[in-house]
Amino acid sequence: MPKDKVVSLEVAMEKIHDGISILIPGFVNVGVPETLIQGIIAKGSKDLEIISNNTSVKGRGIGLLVHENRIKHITCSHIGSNTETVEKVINGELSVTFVPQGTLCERVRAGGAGIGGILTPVGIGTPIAEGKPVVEVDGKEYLLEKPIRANVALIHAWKADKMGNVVYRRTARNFNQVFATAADWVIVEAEHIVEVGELDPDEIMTPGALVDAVVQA
Amino acid sequence: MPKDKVVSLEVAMEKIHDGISILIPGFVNVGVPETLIQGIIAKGSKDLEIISNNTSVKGRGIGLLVHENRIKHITCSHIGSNTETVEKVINGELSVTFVPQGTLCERVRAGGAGIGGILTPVGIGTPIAEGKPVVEVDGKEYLLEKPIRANVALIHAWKADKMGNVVYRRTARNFNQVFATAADWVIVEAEHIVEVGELDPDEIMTPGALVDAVVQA
Amino acid sequence: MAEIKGRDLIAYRTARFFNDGDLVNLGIGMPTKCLDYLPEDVDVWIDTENGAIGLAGAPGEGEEIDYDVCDAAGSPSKLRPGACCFDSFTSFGYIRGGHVDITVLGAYEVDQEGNLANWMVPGKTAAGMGGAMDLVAGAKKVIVMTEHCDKKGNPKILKKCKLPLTAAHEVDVIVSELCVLERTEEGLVLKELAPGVTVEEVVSKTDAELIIPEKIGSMI
Amino acid sequence: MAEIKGRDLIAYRTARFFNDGDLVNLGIGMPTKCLDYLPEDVDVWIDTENGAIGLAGAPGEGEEIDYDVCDAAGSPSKLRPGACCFDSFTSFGYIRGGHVDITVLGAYEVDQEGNLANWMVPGKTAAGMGGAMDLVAGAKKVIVMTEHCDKKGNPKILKKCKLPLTAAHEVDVIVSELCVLERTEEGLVLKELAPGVTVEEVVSKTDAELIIPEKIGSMI
Repeated sequence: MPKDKVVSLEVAMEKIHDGISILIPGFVNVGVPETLIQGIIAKGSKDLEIISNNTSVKGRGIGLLVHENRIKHITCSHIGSNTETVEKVINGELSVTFVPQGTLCERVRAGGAGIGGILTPVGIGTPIAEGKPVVEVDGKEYLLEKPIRANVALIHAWKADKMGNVVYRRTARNFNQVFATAADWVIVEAEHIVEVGELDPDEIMTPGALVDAVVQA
Repeated sequence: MPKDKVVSLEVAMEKIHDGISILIPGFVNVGVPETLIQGIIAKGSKDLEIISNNTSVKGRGIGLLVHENRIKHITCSHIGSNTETVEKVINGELSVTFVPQGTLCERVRAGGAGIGGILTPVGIGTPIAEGKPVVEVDGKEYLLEKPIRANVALIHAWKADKMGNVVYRRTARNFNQVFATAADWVIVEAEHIVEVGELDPDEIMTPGALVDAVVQA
Repeated sequence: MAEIKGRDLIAYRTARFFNDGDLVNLGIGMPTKCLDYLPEDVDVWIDTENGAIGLAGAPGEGEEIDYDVCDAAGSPSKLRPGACCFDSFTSFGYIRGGHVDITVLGAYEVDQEGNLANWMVPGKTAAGMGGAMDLVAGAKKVIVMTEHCDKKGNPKILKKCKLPLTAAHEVDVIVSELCVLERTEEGLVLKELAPGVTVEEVVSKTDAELIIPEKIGSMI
Repeated sequence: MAEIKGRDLIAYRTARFFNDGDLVNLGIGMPTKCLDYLPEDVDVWIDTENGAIGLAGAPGEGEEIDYDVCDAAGSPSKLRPGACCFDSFTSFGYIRGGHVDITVLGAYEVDQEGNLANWMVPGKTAAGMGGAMDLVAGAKKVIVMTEHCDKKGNPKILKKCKLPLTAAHEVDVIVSELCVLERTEEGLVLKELAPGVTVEEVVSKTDAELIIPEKIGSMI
């Protein structure tokens, strides 16, 4: 890994191509990489496969990608916080696959951790179970849920050092930590970019070894 | 949960009964709950089912339980750092099941996180695979590894507040964080016990909600 | 106390299932109302699935807002001393692993087998299940708060849910403005009635079969 | 350079597989020797499976020892600026997830199919596999450092391992004091020879079938 991964937003966007899959963290609109999403909007990228928990709120964050019809398909757990997304889904303008929030975390973590699948009790007896293998372990039934990875992950950090060691803050951490493990290319936007060595080894939540580029948020 | 979980070593040992299963973290002898192990030695508990990564070194930590023949069976990944354990295993005095270190982590985490099993590529084609289901996902074979839980977990913390919020330090964190999730009763020994509110919400690595008792290390 | 009714009564009674020190997850909407009716000697810890234990309500007027701290609705919240934050993957590990004592949710439908439907009305809503499926499958105790009938007066407590399920066989307790129902091996038991409500009224407004014990308590 | 031989040569050559900035996990024993032979323009980050990236070697005489920081042998180590620590579960997630560029291990036996045996000799050793199985299955590139023959002169590079395997079909490169072998779809290719070593010597000391290309490089 290079010692200094700090690049401009424009350079970071070189890895965003039409049609790629992108992991975008955030819960409602907290911890969403809004600077990087603005970069995608400006670049004009489209037909994106988005994996996220939700779609922010109308007019913000992932909501911008929805508004501008840049998304071909979205995998998420909830869209209720964005009325525009709900409308587009009901009108058939946006294709969505719902995944329970905890299962979404497990699947992305499996993708980033070389796990071929996990067995979860969540969704047994519900529509989520349709078409999925059911595996019995010690007399209890579980759904086999498969890993998720993406081409790119966009991460929102509170602090990052120049080599990409990341610290998240409070509930803005949410999906950022696990999404940063499961993409071929990981771009971090950080509110504060600091020198290597300024972060305590125990406060770092995502190692720089997982990060490819750092952008000022 | 009670607001103050700080108890004496003797009171903490009330939950240690002969024959129970105990998760004991530590890598070689770093991050091992040595105070709590001394408590077990003093109490005289025996026939214990231990789940740990290794057995410390001769005469220290888990090595004391080995030396005093308190262990009925041990599940671990490595005993090479303790010559006495190796001798006892080779002589048939101690029963051991070896589990790859990463698989050990996955299994205990599954136990603590309500996951019925995980699919890992680790161990395919090796003796570890014997007797375990092989599950194919998208053309690749994985071993189905089952969850591990225990009656009690003994945890070594750097800092803990009185309600059991825990901070680990450096590589002494190792198995402590995941082992604290997978037992019916979790006892923490802490080098420093502080008041509730003194720890920053982002530095806490194990929530007090998972912890039942706190002892001065 | 006598004047507590409707949603307030549901919240009041639900809050009396909480034990001091419990870790409780409250769904968006009506469940958060429980906090207004906590008994004085009961202090619960609020888990929020987006990654914290120890939420302390919305910042009051004049208080500084920390936009990095939000509740399960995405609204700014405070943290109490002793609170901690963690990532979503870890959060759902705690939830599915049974570390949350009580989860409280609303319902579109709930039935006598403990099935719950609260995330989807085909052709009408498309909000998604969020964390509800994990919470209902994982929490030690699942309490459903619901008005006894829908706006048209149709029963919401059914023999069998018709809507897509959130989880099967997981509901432990149902609290409505009329009564408290407990799920047992034998079926739904009418445990308590609201003041002035009769067994006959509950039965007439319930589709599910109810077990009526000789002794029935009062919700207040 | 000409005087480098034996284990030093193995370490010298292995270190030349490292690219600047690589995340490298070094097994206990001989693999750690690679750090003595790093090229000047190559700076690698050392991963230790017990939970850190950025180990910086043992504290020197007079330096303060931090007993909370240890390497994969359990020995005190230093951390360099930019280092970070994490728990074992997370650590093996990084390892199995392919985030470690190179893992270097020793071998009891290694074979032409890329199988490795380095954790158990039935009836003789009972150390356990530790993290080796995960590392070999997970790292992007697996390099085995080994003396070409055992102490009795028997080949360690075999057609087929006889000892219990650590992992199947995962070894990419074998470095011995005689040669460098690379595993390809077609089989083990003799890529480089140590100074003064002939193809015939390697073949005579190897049980595995080797592919001998027209052009063979030098280890130094």
